[in-house]
Amino acid sequence: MKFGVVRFPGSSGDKDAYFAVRDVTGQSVEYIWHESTDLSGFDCIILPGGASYGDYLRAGGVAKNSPIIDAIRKFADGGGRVIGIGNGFQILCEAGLLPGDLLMNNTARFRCLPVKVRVDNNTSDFSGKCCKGQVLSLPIAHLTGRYYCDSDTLNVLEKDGRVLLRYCDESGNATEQANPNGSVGNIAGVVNERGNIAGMMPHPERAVEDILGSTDGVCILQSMVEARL
Amino acid sequence: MSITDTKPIEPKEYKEMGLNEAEYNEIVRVLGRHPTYTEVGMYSVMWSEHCGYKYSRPILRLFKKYREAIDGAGLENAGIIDIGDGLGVAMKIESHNHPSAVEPFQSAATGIGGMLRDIFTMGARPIAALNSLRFGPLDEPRNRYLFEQVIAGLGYYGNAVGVPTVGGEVYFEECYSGNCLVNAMALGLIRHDEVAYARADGVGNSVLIVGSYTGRDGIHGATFASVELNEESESKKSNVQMGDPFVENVLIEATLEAIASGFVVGIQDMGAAGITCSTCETSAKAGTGMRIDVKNVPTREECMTPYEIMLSESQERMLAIVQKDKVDEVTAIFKKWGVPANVIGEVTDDGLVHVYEGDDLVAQVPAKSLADDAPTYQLEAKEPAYLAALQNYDLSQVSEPADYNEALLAILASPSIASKQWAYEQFDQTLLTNTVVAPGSNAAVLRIRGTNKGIGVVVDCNGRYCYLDPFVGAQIAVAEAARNLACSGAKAVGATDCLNFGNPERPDGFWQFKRAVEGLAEACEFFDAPIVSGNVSLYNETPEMAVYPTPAIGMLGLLDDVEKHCTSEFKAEGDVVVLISGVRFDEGEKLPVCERESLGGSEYLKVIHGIVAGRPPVLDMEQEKRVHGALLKGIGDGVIKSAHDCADGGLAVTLAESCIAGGIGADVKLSANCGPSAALFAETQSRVVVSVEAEKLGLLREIVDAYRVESTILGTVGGDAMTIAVNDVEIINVGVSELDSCWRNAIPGKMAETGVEC
Amino acid sequence: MAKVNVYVTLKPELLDAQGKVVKAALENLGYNGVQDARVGKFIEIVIADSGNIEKDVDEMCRKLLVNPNTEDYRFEIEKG
Amino acid sequence: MAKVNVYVTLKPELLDAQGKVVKAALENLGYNGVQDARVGKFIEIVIADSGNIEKDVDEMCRKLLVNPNTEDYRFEIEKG
Ligand SMILES: Nc1ncnc2c1ncn2[C@@H]1O[C@H](COP(=O)(O)OP(=O)(O)O)[C@@H](O)[C@H]1O
Ligand SMILES: [Mg+2]
Repeated sequence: MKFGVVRFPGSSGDKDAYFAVRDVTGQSVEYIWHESTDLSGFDCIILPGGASYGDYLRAGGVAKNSPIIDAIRKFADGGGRVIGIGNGFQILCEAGLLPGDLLMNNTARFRCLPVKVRVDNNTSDFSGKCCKGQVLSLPIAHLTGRYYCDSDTLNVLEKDGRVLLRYCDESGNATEQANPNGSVGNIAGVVNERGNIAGMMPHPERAVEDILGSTDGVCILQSMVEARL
Repeated sequence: MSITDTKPIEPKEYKEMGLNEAEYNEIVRVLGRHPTYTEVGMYSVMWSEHCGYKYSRPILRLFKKYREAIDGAGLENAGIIDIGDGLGVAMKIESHNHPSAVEPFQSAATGIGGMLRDIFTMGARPIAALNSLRFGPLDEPRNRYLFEQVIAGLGYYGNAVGVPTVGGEVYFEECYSGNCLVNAMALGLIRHDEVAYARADGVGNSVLIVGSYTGRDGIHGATFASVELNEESESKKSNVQMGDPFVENVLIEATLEAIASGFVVGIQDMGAAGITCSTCETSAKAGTGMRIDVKNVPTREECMTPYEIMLSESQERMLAIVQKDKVDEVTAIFKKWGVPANVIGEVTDDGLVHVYEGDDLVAQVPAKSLADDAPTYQLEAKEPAYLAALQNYDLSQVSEPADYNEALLAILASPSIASKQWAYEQFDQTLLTNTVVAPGSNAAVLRIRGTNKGIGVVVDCNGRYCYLDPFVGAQIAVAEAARNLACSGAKAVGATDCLNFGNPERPDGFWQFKRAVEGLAEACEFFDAPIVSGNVSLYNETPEMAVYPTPAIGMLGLLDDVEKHCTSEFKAEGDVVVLISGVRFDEGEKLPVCERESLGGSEYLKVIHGIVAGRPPVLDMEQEKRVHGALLKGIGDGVIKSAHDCADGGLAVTLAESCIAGGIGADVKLSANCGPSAALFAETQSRVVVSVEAEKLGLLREIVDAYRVESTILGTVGGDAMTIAVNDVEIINVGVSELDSCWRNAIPGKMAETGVEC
Repeated sequence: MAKVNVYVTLKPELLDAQGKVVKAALENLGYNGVQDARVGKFIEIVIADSGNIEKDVDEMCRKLLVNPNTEDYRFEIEKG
Repeated sequence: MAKVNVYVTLKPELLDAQGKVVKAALENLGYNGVQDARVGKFIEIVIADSGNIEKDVDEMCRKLLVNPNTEDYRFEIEKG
């Protein structure tokens, strides 16, 4: 299986995603420059974290017009698997590839800390290796992480079980206290209708080795590897 | 006007630029004529204290590596410390104090940016940032504003540029009210065979300016940094430089790729004194010269004069010297990353920097005279008048507190001691997936990808100790940094220093500076952590007061096996709490815990009694070093489960922090032949609180015996309260959750109190 | 040449985190009558007048300057 | 009640990092005539009319809403 990690100017989580795929899943992985339009040969595309274009204007708002985005749209239409993490999630929402949007944290400050998230959907291509209700410890690091969508969209997401991850406490309760940024419904990650595009604010690629304090991100990467293409 | 029939510059003009008459005459002597306006500008910045180190250079020679570099190949942008496997760590710390007092957000941001450029200019990939900060008390709205804006600026730049901030320190004291200190530190990883140098070698090679366009920002920033802050500082606001972390991010990638191409002969970042500094220094170092045309410098604003272009401190720019037939290849790399790169001139063989504006020669100066020959001054040093009285203050009059629990809680809530999570939560600490120990323990620990190794990194300085005795205080800063590393399992291997002091032209100010550097130089050699780089920031004072002498020490430690690192929190119920201390171990003589202790300079005296006096704690470096040895051995052998050093706040605060971090209590008994306040709160050096499994006490005993240090069993980990009995009387009994909330909420509480106001 | 001013505001039904901070800070400064504070963007563009500038600017807003899901916008054009 | 609109712009001589990216992004979308783009703030405040509102708002700007080192401002008040 071949992964591609997209590099936008200003991406900095690209290396984290690259190393996590290479060293933890053992799959092959290549960087893809954002001006590229050819995704042939790839099975899975990662839009990494960081601050594409400095997060100027709006986080992800400039990168969504990169040439690669149309290629990704076609790639996903053809069933290819796409995940956006942090800034990558923001870009996918801006590009309309995922429902909803990310707004400035309700604290109005950047927040970096380990949080707990609950796996609410373990049938997706991104969570098949996790257990439903499993609580993962993953780091967040963002200023613009407050997930928002209108109530119709929210109802659909909930009804269709498309909420992938939800901020929660140690025992898996999605409390207000456990919500680090004011996301609607404590939503930390979602998938698209077809189930082949996902986005999340927490960083599974930063939690893949014991030495980094958590290996809870491995199940997400491994799910992507093992899901049927 | 041609360059040969120049007219004298008015004294008023060169004095405004910061040059004195003797210096002006020296310029005339070197040039053999009067300088042009552009030339005086160039000399004035390069000969300022900030760039030319005219007062501090003689003192800095006390640092061995500095002396060797100055007398040999010259100084590089950052020092490189060998960590084996063909790898080195480039490390540097730098101040951005004066600009931060005026425009905190942008100045803190550009402080990080400048620091990172020093690192990647050498070909090193930046892997981490730290900061060392000082503000006035948070009860003042202006100080809250400065603190909030500095943290926001550091976060804004560091997060977007893509370098994790893994550690730092913040203190709040009255003396920093008018003059906050903002020191940024950065580390980069490099292969020794890929180091790039700031040299303009090869006559005929092309000189490129790379990165942002040049604007009028920061003209004379270096001069501004070399005077005291006063009302006029407000009017110098045109000096504000705006950071662009996005451009810096792509500049890092593009520069590293360009250096890797092998076509870049030399490269230098542009910080203070911009194009002037980078052209002169690279030429001087290579013994060459340079011809440049300011018309080829892309500018952001129209009609910029040569003077403005040469002195601009616009951020995110580099000077690159490129093989003359490889310019297209190199510019293509920069273009791919969207970074402008323009040829502005070429390397010459005559030792002169020639600056043209089109066909007009506007400056022609010997590179070396600007870069290396700044006049240096031996200033008078005199012990400050305040010192004797403070040192001899009779601490025996100080009463015991009415309630020890309340005293402890008050100290934990003192912003200098309290949790700094409010600050470091605003920094991305885990990006690049090397962070093994994030802020909140002792030193930060990073793994070195592709090896089993790890590095520890920390920045430390207790300015109050330095105020009470700059020599001892500086040595304690070094000892504490090395001790924090040892608590993390890392052996100190190198250091960088940021010397924040007041006006050196006052004999007492210069005395503080000189004594502190003497202390540092000796201690860094002693702890095998040579100073490999550093920065000097003088004139940190207002008409009302000078800052405490604050020599911030950034230190690097090495772990051969990063798995064997250690953190500060108590781990498990039933573990035994042991104090390891550097008291000389004599057979049969059991010294009580606090016999030699003094409360001088302690947080307790300040917070509970409002007193800043006494002598700083005694430091015996031999003993200190043995403690580090014992810790490293105990951690490496897996005997020690947690380690936390006793520093600010004393033993009680150290114990409380280990309880809070572990979310578990401890039951402790001390014996003391002094007042309980000294047993709890004295900041006696060379002490570390560790925890071990009961079965491993014997092993720990063997280690402390081998290293000839003292160990005292204090109690056990467990329960949900911390209790401390002194001489069998329980005087501390506080729930861990109360300790936690006091300590954790202190700074957020202050910051929310009444908002901020500028 | 035309000068374009674009005003971008968060949709009124959305929590404005920055606005909340501004409101609290104003109250802390003693301005008690503050009902609401919202922080938006003010974008100034100088552009050659294409002859079709209204349409162009509207398109720029929808394609780049504004996220239409979460933001409202309006603009003024001063033709010069 | 008064509605106050405050327009905050970066001083013209200072580097506008955001504006530069916006300009390049517009050019990438094919708008070639863009001479300049600058991103500022647009702050809307609803406040009880103190009777002295011009002075109050100016003070708010200087104390909180605007960074006088780097920004210029102007405001309009719609009394309601
Ligand atoms: N400005 C800062 N930036 C990042 N980390 C910080 C900052 N200030 C403090 N820290 C972190 O908080 C922790 C505690 O700080 P401090 O109380 O100064 O430690 P110490 O126990 O060494 O005295 C350390 O891990 C330190 O790196
Ligand atoms: Mg400290």
